[in-house]
Amino acid sequence: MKIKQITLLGLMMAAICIGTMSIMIPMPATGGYVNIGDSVIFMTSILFGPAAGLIAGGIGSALADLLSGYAHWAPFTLVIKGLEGLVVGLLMKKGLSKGRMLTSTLVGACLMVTGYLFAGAFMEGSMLVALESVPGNIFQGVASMAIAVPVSIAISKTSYVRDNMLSRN
Amino acid sequence: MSIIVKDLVHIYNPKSPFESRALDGVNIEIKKGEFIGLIGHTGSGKSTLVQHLNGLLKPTSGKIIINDLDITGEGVSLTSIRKKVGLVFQYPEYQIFEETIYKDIAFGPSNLGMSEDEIHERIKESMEIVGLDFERLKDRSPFDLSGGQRRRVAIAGVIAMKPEVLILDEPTAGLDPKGRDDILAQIKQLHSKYGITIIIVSHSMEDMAKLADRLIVMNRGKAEIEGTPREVFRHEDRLKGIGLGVPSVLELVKKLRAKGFGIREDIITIEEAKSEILKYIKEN
Amino acid sequence: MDDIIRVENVEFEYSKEEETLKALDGISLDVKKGEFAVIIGHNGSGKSTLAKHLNAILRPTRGKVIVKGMDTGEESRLWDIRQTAGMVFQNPDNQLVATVVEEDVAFGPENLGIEPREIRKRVDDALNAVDMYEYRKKGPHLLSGGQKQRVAIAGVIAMKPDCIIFDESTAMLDPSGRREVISTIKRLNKEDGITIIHITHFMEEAVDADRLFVMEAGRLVMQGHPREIFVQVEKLKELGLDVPQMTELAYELKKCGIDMDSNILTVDEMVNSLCR
Amino acid sequence: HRLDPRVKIAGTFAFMASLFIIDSFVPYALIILFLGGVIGMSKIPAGYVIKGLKPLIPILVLTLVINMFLTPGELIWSMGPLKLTSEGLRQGVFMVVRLIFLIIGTSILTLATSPIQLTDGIEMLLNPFKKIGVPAHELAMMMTIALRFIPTLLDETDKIMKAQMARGADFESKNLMRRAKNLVPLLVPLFISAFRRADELAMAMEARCYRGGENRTRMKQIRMEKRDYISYGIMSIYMAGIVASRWII
Repeated sequence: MKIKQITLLGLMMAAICIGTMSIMIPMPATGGYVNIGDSVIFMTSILFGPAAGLIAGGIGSALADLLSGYAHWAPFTLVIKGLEGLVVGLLMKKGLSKGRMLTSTLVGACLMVTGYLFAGAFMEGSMLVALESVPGNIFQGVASMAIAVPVSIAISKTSYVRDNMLSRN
Repeated sequence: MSIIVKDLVHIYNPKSPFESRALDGVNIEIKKGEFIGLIGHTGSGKSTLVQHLNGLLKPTSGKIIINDLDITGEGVSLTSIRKKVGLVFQYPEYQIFEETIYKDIAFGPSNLGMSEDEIHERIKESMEIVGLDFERLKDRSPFDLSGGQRRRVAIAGVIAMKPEVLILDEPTAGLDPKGRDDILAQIKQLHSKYGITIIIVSHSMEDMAKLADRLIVMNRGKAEIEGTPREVFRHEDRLKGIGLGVPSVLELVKKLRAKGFGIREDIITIEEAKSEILKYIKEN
Repeated sequence: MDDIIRVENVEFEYSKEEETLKALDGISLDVKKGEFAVIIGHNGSGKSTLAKHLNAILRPTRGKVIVKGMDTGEESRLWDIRQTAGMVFQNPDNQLVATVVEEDVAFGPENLGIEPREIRKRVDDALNAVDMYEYRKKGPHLLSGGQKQRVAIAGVIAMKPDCIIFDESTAMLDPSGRREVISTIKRLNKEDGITIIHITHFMEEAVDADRLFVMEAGRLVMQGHPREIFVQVEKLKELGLDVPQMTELAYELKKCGIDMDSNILTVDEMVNSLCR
Repeated sequence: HRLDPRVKIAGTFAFMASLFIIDSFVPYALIILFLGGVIGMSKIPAGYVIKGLKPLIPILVLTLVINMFLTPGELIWSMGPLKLTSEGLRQGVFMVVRLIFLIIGTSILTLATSPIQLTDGIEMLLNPFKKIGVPAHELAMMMTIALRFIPTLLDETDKIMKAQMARGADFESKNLMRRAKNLVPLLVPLFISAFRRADELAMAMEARCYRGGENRTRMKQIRMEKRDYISYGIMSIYMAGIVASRWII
């Protein structure tokens, strides 16, 4: 592994962690909050590929759980968000079109919603309790897609990414 | 257009263990068309102060009145403040995000709700002011430019909003001497030709001695010394106590006078020193 | 005295959008052991590219860079070269790796595979050398710019280098941070005999140098004692560079027919020259 | 709590697993004993741990209520469609207590372990998996860098947000799509700056002779000491007890 990949993934982990913990957008529609952690995972996967999505997505989000007092979620998050990043990255392998970004992030978002449903059911002992998380997570997923796609397109046009696309694996 | 700051206090994280008093009763007045140098070491409160002037921070207590409008009052629209006061942050090149230079400069004006034609004109004009060739560069990606040029794009992005007051937070930080001189010359032109009120946050006493009409020295959240550069530099000991330097010319004048050179005491620039020394030598 | 760094006819090319650009164009210089050398030149003159050649981050397209007798082109000596010629960069934030000051200082020695007890000693010594020992348990984000740069310097010192290259390390600091860093640099040079190569835009920092190099368009255009260089006020201005204030004043006075030394650098020299 | 971080992490995992293994109340006594012991040893004020539970009260209540009323079984009380069953009551209380234990157990780990210990511990725990291609050292390095840059990026987010607001950007729009689009001026510069930082940091690390985990030493060596082995011992007895309880009861 090249040093630059290590530092880049470290920075992406930090970005995902911050996106999850502190960039909160209040949603008047539901009265809840949406964080942009998933958006940053999507962007990482889109721009740097499945391995980056898996590692940064999983660990970055789990770190956010650890740091914000939801440590009991961390192991589940590690797996769910890691898979989310991996799958989006895999689906984006063929190139960066807007349509492909939309479909792959949609798959990623669905994975996240169902992942947390099952994890919740496992932890709280009841599918019904866990269902409570679903509407919020669906909203979270949709918002994350809406953020990730335009931002990824904008970033992919900058020269930095053009010159460094080689780091996609 | 005048800016009046009255008893401005700002406390970060009030009532928490991290509570800190960044501004501790600031009182200043800035007249239309002035060129102000805002000086102070890191943490003296100058960045907090300029963010208040643009409505980005709300005071804990105190008032800011810009041209008879109390911007700290209830229900003042931020857009109306931003049309009046433009703020260029430190290292502004890092805020650039658009695909082309044109689009990036257009961001501010279009947020203010201007028409396409007007935006076009403003971009052209502001690129000219900062010395960027409109036709050649407008469709280029800002990320292909050098750091110094990117900074000009960012400054143009604020100038294009046509503020009556332009605040620049250390606009020359990290630039080489030529880049620094170019930017300062452009700001000076903006002041003299377009009559814009300028407030520059700076560490460089030499630059401010040359450029500013008036200096405001901040220390521990207060405007501690105020006046023309000549008046301010008279407080050499107090400035040094705060941890700020004075231009080396001042030191020279002091030492020369001690050796019996009968030259004026209040010299602050190299040019003045030159003519005074010449005068003295010719007389003797 | 022996040369610690020798740059022989170095050219460096890189490609950008199918163009080949020359960042260094036949540059030769040498720095002697224990010297305090300063390199100036405007942005894009190739100074940072040159600096990166001195500890083998970049390798010359043509020509040779020799560090303490080791050729940077030789892959096998890479780590010895980097340990010999340490480097401090411009942005204080982007060169500290660890979340605690002392862990960061230990990063270099740990990479060298030094044994733990020795690392501990080196870290403490290095932090004392830059006057940051009290801050050893702090997180880097709680420090000022000048303090972060001093930690970065400690991180290099802990590797026991013969030479440290400062690549515009004062550019992003405020005046007090700059003073802290410059006095640290000078102390390392005087007291510990570490060779210093300092790249800067601030002419006052160049005044005390043993030797000054001026770069332009990938070439070395002037070199010598600061006194010999700054005397050439017009040439420096043409290159878009400053001269120290007193030198400028002396130059202006001389132009007006005053008889005085033109190689003045400091206020005291100016006073002496005028009072003669 | 000066235990080897490996022990702490492994202990937390064992503890979490134990919670999912048991299916009756009796072993809870064992757990309370274990948790109490750990809290006592760690010298973390108990109030601190309890405080961490506060934001989770709604989900705890929900868990209790839904399990109570929606588990089929012997009816003990009903009102309209709400049917409280004895199995439900048992199930509800059981689940809530388990959740509380889970939260307390994991929060002890985060409270008693510094981030550095955590990354070190993870690196060492993953070390045996290197052979199957798990980049243990690299992952730990990434986490260190992430922790190091979280405050830096937070600052930067704030700065960029303010700079764009000074240019009239609106981060408070009500419309979701608008709001998403309005994040472009924040996220693009933030990403680009993160890339730049990654580049510069990589160079700085290289200049300091970084070449991966091989032949690297550590200033603070972590060695298994007596108390660590004792802890492992206690943990094994505890786990054995839990597993046994499953068969016995």
